[in-house]
Amino acid sequence: MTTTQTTATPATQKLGIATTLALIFLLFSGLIFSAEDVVQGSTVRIMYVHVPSIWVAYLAFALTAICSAVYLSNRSRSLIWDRFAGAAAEIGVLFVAVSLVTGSLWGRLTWGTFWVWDARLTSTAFLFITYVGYLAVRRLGGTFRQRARRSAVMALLAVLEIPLVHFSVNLWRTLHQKASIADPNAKVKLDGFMLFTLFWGLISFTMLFVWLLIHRQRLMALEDAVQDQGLDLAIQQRRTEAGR
Amino acid sequence: MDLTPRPIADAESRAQRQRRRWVPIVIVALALAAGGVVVTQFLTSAIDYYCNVDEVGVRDGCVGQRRIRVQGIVLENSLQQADGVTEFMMSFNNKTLQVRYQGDPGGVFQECIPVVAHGRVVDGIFDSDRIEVKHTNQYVEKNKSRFDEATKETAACSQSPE
Amino acid sequence: METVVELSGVVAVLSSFPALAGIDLAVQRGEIVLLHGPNGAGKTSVLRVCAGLLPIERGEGSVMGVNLRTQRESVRERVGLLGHSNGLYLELTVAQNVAFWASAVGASSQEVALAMQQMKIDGRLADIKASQLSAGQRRRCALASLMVRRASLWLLDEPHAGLDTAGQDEFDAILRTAVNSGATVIFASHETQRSRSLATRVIRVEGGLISGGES
Amino acid sequence: MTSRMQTARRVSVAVARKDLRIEWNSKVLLNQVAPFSLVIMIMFAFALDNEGILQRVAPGLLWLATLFSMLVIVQRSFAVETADGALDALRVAGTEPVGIFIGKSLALMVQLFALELMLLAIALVLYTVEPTAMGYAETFATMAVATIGLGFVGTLYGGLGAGARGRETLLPLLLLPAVAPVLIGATRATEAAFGSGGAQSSEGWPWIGLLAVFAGVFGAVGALAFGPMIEE
Repeated sequence: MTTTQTTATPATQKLGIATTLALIFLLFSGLIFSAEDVVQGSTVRIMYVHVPSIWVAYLAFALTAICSAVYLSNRSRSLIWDRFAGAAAEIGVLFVAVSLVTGSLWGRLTWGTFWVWDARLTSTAFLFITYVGYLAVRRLGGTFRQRARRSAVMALLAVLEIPLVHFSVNLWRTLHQKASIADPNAKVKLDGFMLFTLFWGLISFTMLFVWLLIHRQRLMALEDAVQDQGLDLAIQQRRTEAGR
Repeated sequence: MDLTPRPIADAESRAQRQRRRWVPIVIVALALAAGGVVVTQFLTSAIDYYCNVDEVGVRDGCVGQRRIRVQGIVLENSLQQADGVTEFMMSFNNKTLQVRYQGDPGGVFQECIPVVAHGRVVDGIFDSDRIEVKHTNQYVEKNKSRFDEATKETAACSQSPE
Repeated sequence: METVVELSGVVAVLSSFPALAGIDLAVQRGEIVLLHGPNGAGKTSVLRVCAGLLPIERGEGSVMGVNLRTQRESVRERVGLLGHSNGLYLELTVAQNVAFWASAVGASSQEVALAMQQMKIDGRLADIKASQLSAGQRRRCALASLMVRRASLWLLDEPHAGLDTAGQDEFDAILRTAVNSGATVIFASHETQRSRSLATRVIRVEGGLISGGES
Repeated sequence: MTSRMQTARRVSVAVARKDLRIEWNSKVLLNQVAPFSLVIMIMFAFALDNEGILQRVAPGLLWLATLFSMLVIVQRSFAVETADGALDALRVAGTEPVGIFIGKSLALMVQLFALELMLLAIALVLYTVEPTAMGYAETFATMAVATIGLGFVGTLYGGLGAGARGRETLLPLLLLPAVAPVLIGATRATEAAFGSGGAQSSEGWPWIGLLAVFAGVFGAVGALAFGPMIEE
């Protein structure tokens, strides 16, 4: 059976191709087509990866929390929600890391330092270690249900950090600049093609996230299914001990 | 010894069980709200990364002999660099402060740009040992501004700080 | 007759190993049921499922009318479990251990004194740390802690292990008293000679299933 | 309803007394944890002994040493429960999980507070910190409120990892991110109390408020979640 050898379906294959094309276009748009910034020069191009990365991380962690809440409130306690939560959190941690690395490279070139302990950077670092802890909880062992219950509680607590991180630049004075486009009462502070490239980055990274998420979830489902099929087999074997 | 099964406390009604579940949730919600108030109302001066130039010696946490971080815009034509010492005037909200810095500031340090300087006020001069450039959230294409290079020179310093 | 334990087709899993492979069991009030069978047959798991400790993976089960699938936590205050391990705090003295378990379930100090007296761990032994006791003395301490619970359903895993003959006799007498006062007992054991005479029903467990019974 | 709450209260008192009695009998805090934290404090002094750095960072070191020692205490607090299957026995005793949570938290808080007092004394001597009377009041307030929060978090996460394989290595990974807010808040508040780096004592109280919020959140979350967390 081909379906057992891959986690792809025609739909996700199409999504994968579309994501690849979108990312290739982002590469050209970000590195060649878009202009340098008056102050930053070429450094501004880091933004096209930095901002979409943290956006994907927010999206992933929010999804983790939503799936966890559904898992806890749903009487059937379907494990598919737990798998989506776990898959999203893994991807989210990866993208926070990407955002932190690209951000500190940009900081070195623009601010003159890799890292400062202002409210935005501190809270982002905090977000990162919290979700590393979340992934550690998922690896504690025990049954699937134990894993799901423990991690769901933690996900619901951890997601509260996202507004803290995002609005830290508005609540306090930070070295990190405020949002340039997500600020409701300010006009967009990016020139035309830069804005387009940034939007393109957001779209293509979101596609990448969805594609990764579906595959990771299916992989986890397969792992669980292997264990479940193993259970049927194991029950049969166990019964033969009794001579039946 | 009497080993009669111990009577069990009456099982709770469904409503009581529901209510007991809600109590901690309400406490969490209240505590979080209180946390929001503490963090946004009382801790701002502690969490803020810098003082503005006009607040030096005025605002809580920006006074005294302690180390502070000051933000302001590097005044046009005030930048002097000699023997590894950088001196410039930093201004914010019509107040200016003279800054003396050992070494070459990194990043995109230049005139007409907001910076954050770490150090102490000594005899009215800000003695700094670290300077970070505070980039604004404005991004301007270079190619486009090349057409009006002349206006940029005068306009850049007037760009509104955050 | 009042059914105390009812398991039908119960599968219970110990980290992906099916310790119970679809077991059926019904126990009436007042019975003393002996579970026996080879090592790893699933005897301990039956006891842990009945105590509401081990969740049910498949099948249905109830203890004293409480559904083990949906509210196994509420079963626990009615059962007393004595496992392989004694559940003692090794740094506490005998008296402190029994007193703690008594206060956890709301037993009186009078009951503590009686239980310790019956298990012969009062007097000199009472102020010795559990870590310094012999295996048999620890078992006595655990049994005393169990007695003060005054459970409706007693679940015992190898209760006689480590006890001397006198201790085994004393404990059997205690179990009979409890059953006469309205309790039910399920216990797992290898020592079939003594156990068979104590039990009112003998059930053989093998491969996570009931493989034979006699009454 | 009331009988449930009475049960929970009775269990919490019993569990707290039991844990403290175990400590009294075994003296692990006195013989192992206290020397451990003393060594940490001295090592900090060796590493950072120059031109008043030590004085400036004393509050942070104080709280770091507290957190490291806390890992040991929490580990130990649940090791006694799992050594002879006592945690299973507690669960099956039908005791309200809330009672176990509060009882173990209380015992942890008492031990932590005793340890913090000792660490404060060491900091006063080794790091030449000299708080004012107001500073002392602020320091004790910080310790009290931070300890409540640490007790709740430590018990919740200790219970989470109690049955797990390799919990000795996992516990720090779980617990340290969770107590990061306490480290930040308590350090800032203590800096204000000590006047480290020119901080004013009035700057500390909002941080103590934040610590109180943290304690409230984790107390409520623990009451709600501790039972499910220690379940199979």
